[in-house]
Amino acid sequence: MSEAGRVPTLLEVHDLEVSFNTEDGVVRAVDGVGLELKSDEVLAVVGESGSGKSVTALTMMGLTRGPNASISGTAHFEGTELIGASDEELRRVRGNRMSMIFQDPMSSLNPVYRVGAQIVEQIRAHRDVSATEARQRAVELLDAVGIPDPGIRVDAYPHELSGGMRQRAMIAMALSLDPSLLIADEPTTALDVTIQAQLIELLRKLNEERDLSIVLITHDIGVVAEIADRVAVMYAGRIVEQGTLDEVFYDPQHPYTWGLLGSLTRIDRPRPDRLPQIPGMPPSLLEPPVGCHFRPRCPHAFDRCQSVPDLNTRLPEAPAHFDRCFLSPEQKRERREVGDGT
Amino acid sequence: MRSQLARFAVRRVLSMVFVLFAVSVLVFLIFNVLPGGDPAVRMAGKAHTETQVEAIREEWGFDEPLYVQYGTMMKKLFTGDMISYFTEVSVTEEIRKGAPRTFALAIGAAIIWMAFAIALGVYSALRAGRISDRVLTVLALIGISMPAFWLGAILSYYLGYKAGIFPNGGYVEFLVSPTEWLWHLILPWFTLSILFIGFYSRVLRSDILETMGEDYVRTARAKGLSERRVMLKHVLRNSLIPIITLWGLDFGAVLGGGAILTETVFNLQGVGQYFADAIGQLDLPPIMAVTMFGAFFIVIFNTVVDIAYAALDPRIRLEGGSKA
Amino acid sequence: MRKALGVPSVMVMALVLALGVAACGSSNGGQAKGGSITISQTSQPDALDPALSYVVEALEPIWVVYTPLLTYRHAEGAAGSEVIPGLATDLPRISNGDKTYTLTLRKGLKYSDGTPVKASDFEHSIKRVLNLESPGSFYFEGIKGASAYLSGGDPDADIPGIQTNDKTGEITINLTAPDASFTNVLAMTFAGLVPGDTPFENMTQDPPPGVGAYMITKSVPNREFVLEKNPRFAAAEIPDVPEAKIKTITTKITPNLIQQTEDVIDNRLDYMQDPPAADLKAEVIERFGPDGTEEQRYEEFSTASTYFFFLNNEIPPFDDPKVREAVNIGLDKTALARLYAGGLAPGCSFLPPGMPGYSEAIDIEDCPWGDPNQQPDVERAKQLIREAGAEGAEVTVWGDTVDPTPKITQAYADQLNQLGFNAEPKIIDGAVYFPTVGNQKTEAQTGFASWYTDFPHPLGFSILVDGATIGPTNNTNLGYIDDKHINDELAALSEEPNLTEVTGRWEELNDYIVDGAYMLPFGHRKLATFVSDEINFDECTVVSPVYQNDYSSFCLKSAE
Amino acid sequence: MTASRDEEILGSPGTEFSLDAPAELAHDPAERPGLGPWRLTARRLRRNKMALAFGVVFIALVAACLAAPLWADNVAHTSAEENHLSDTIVLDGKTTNVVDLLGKPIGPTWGGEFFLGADGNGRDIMVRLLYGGRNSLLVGISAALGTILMGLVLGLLAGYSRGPVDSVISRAMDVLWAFPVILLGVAIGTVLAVQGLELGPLTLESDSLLIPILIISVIYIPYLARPVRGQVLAIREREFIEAARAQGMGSARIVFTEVLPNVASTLVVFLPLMIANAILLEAALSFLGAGIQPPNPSWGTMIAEGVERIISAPHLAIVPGAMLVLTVLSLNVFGEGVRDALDPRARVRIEH
Repeated sequence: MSEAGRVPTLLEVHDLEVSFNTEDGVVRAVDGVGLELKSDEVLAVVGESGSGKSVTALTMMGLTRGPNASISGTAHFEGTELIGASDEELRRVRGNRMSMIFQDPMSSLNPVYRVGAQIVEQIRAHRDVSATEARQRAVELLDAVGIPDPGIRVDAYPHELSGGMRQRAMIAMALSLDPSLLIADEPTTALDVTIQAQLIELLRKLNEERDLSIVLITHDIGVVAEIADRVAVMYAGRIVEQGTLDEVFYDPQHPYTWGLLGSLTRIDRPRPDRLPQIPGMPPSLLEPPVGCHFRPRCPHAFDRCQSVPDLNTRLPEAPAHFDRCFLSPEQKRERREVGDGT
Repeated sequence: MRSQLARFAVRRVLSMVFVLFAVSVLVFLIFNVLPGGDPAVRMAGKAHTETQVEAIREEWGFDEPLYVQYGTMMKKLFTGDMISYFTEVSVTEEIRKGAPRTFALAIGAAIIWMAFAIALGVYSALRAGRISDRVLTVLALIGISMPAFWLGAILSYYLGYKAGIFPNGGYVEFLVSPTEWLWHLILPWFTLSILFIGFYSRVLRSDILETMGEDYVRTARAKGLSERRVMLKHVLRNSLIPIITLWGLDFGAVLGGGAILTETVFNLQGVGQYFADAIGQLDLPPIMAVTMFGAFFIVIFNTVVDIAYAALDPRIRLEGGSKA
Repeated sequence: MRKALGVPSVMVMALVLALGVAACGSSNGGQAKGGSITISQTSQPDALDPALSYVVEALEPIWVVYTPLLTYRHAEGAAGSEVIPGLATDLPRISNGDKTYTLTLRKGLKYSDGTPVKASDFEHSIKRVLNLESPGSFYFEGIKGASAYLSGGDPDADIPGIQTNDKTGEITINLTAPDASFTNVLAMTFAGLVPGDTPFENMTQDPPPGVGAYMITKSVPNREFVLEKNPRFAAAEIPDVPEAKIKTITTKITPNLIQQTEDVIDNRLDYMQDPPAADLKAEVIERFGPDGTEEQRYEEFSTASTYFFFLNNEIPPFDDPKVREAVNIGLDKTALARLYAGGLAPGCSFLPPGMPGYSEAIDIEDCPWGDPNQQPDVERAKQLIREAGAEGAEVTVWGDTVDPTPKITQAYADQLNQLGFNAEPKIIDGAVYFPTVGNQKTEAQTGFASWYTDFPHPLGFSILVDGATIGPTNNTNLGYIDDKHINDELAALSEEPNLTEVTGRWEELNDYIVDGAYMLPFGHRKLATFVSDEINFDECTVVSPVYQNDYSSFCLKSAE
Repeated sequence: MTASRDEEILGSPGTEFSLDAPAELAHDPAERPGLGPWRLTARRLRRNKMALAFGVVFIALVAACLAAPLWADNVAHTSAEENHLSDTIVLDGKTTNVVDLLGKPIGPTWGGEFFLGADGNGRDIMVRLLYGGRNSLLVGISAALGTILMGLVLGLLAGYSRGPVDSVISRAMDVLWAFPVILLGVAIGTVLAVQGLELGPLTLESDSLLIPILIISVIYIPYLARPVRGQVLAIREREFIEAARAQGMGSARIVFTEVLPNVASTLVVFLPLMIANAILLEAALSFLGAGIQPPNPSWGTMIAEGVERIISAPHLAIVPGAMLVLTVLSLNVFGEGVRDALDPRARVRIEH
């Protein structure tokens, strides 16, 4: 695990807000998110579907498109401001210094092109190399991510590969230009449990061997436990808790995190279809609840929760552990024990 | 992978042979067996005499068992000794003569409608939701809602007869005068194309919008490809596949005689008009032959398109079919 | 049905296809004529073979290519109905109780390819008519041995009734019974001579040589055929059969009537076989008619045709003469003329204009049912119908799908309703129309019919009213008219070989048929000559009452 | 595998109003689960003002055609069959022939009588337009319903039974599909136009309206049967069918209670677009002489008559054609709206 503090900051996000204009009103998908990522670090962003974690990641990649989106805040990456950057600036960063892989490797690869061709395309979009060289590089990459017979698979169409192979190919493609940051958006969700474990192992290896920083977006707490250095928990567009893996896992501060962890599944067990059972539904982002977004579902809510709690460090012993809950640390500890039953 | 394609081609060809056979049986049933009348009388057409009807009955073997009749029909169709009882002219010969005109109409129109459909579809998709998109949408729907024969008649009346901009109807051989050839075909091409432009641009628009939401397009952007490349290589390339399939089907249909109305309205005297003229005379042999050859043509053409399509979209080879 | 369908159906098809478009052919616009003209027809002629050609599109060219032993004078009006010697030296000698016809072939005749004409070619030509089951074979079945030849099936068998002598050129024809119209039959184009080695098949794609002003040098079915001046014809020196004045006549088959019309207007075509499209007729008349604003190029002429509704004399309501009279009185004939775009001359006469026996008086001003060009006396008609107790009678009005017949049928049904009937139009396909209404079991009450003659002899019209022809199926006497006087008179007249002597009796018979209201005639079709301004309209457009526009009369202004 | 909802808002540019705006709304996060699919559809459709407007136009057209006698009796004072060949009317103080001596009918008078002019027989075009519309609509709607019925039965049968039944039906569909609709329509139409049809006890005269209805509905069967079959094949594999089978439900019951509701949306999407296609095909067949036979008026036969006289009386072709286009357009716009609201990916292949 890396030691925070001595290493330079690779990515800094502040006050990121993303909202979408729809016919029914404004959907605030991301509401004041701040993140920090050091070189070589693995940050897990955890949350339910619709919590805004994917939008956050896509926004950093400049992929939150559409005339109905409005974005504010800052996201600094390797000296470049990503928010408000021109298409061309973004394009130069994307796939080059910062790559992304997605949930469904089948649909994320273009079905009509050979895998190798898709890797070559990315390399040649950023480097002036010959097609042969690029292809050679593609074979190496496929080999590096553990695809057997890379010389043959390079000419395979995506549908000719298994799900795990495809995700490996996606990773190979993402690594093709030696980026410093990989954003992995639910990279294992669509895969079998055994394949999941292999892929997580691969990501960890890459993180260690290649000095690759990773933002891992997932709703799978088990995966987080395997690989993350730090964890950010998102709920309804906001980060509700952030800290090191140990801090968040062993001393969770937000009632929502309690719920998440309450049904922590182990990676070697079958994954439940749904996220941990927390009573109630996630709120509509069109008309989010006033104050703390979790309030309607929170068994511990009280008057103060009508206003929005800041994301603050509330534990003197853990200055990098932030949360958004008005309960005092003592109250939290007390109620967590009861609610948790552990 | 090559052998996969080859296997697919063989499978496709075998099914084509079956469909061809079935098509011929259907045509046979329509013309020889459909209950309600005497096939010999139908075949004789207008102004027939008893002796003619008898001769036709004899010639086509309408008293024989059905399989013999079927054999006779197929033999007459493919040896070219089928004649129209109205003009006493060989039907296959007439079709052969009309074919270049029909092809000129169909090929030109197919290029036009594809070019316009792609241009308008892409434009519309990129402007989705804006005024220009809405206007195009309405125009496309009007295009889809217009009967070709009516549109053709109105166009040639206003642009041909009244304004005198275009010749209103007729065909000039390309070798006689390429410019006149072009000039005479412009209105027919557009008349035939309007429906397809409307339909294809709508299909393409929604395909593009759908494709733009596809994960692999997001991947392509995430790879740092230029927007232009994303649109061309990923969005358009993939969105074009469905309309190319459609195009194959429709182009085949138009080549195979589906442009009857346009040909008739503009008096191009191709296969379609031959067919239409035969309707006026109730001259069944040409109708039978054009129907049969048209369907054959389409089936064969579609097979070719399917195989070409499988080469284009590797997923198809496994699924084994591509009809839209 | 024979010729009944010929002219109108073809014209009508043209209308069906005339889709409001026009003017191709600017490609041939600029080219110099040099004694050549380009003309158009709407559809491929039934055949370009004298043994088979029957519709007027075919007969106009065939008449000037294949001259029979006898032919018609190339003249307008009554003169044009006169039978004159063609390849024969004289009119036939008729002997043996009007059953033997003797003719002699002119000496030294040659076909357009140079083959000498032999007397035996006549027998071969007639054999082809019979053997090919030509629509004309009916006319020659009266020749002795013709029926046996027909049923024998051997094309090379002899017809005993035709004897020829190639040396003397003498041709003798024996009939089984007298046939008053046989001279006319010999003048039909079916009897046009072709060489003795012409095959027994339809020669449309490679028409045989003939003796005539023109020869067919190219024939591409459904596209075009070309007539060229026959260089050997001048040598034949046949009196009153003129030579060609134009070197080449190219006939294009152009389905679109409007396009043809515009092309003639703009001089891209020199002549159109059909009358101008209804849609452009007003313009054509206004500009090129007799009182037109420009030099005359257009003229209408009546044909020897009668358009009528048959009235079934055997079943109600038209079995009652009073009801038949009522509809004759009440029918608005001018209304129907409008449906033909003015191409119909309203009339009451059974026999058509130009036919011996026709009188304009009974057709128009002395028409017993009122002047056909005036509004009918509907009230009187209604009253008669009421008196006959036929008010509200259900009437099915039959018509075929050949344009404009559906419109005529609907207009007629509507008029019957105005007169107090309860009429419904029933429109069935042209392919089955005549077999259906001609079947006694159908009990068709009334319906559309038209009749053209094949030659200017009133006998051609007799089968429409002859009670002797009535049978269970395929009736031509669609009204089942079975009147003793008519039957007797027709029987007598059919044995009179010299028409000029009995013209008066035909006229009386016509009056009798009209007065009896056996059928409901409403007019006679008008056709038209319309040419480009290259053609000398005043002097060179002869309209034959038999074959209509005479191609051998066409000449160019520039050639003078 | 469904992507999370927030992802799907992305990359779909434009949720402003457009004809197919509902395609995007399909994933509107505001749409709470719990609304039934039909209510959801109705809700989306209600927002598509353009589609609704054209739906109303179509209903108005149908109503106008149904009300034809009202116009005929009270305004035009004539019937669809009544000829006025020799009549005159007074226009701007001048007496004018309804049909002139050369057969040219008058154009629109914009008055009660001959509001849209007369046809070659001197009949009131407005009146014939309304009565003809009845036939066109009757044929179009009946044929569409016929197609849906037959296509549904065949599609269900093929998809549900699979095996040899499926093979036979699917091949038959391939064969029908191979013909351009117009060729097949004309081929059957002309054969039947001669002598009608006798099928067992059923005898159809050649001028019966049932003939075009039958022809059109048969020709379009594959256009419905194919997608239905595909859907049924997919539905068959779903859990709830397994569950139903496990409960001991019979095949017929499963088809009716489980499968049918799931293909219903396809049928609903298909119906308006199919009616539009059927009306167009009827017009084309009638134009060629193989559809509705005279004396029955229909827009197709009226256009066919009008095209012959387009130079001297263009209104004869323009009026029924415009009416046809308006009707078909209203169906198409409304149909697209329904499709977008219900199933944005459904696609009806168009050919006419």
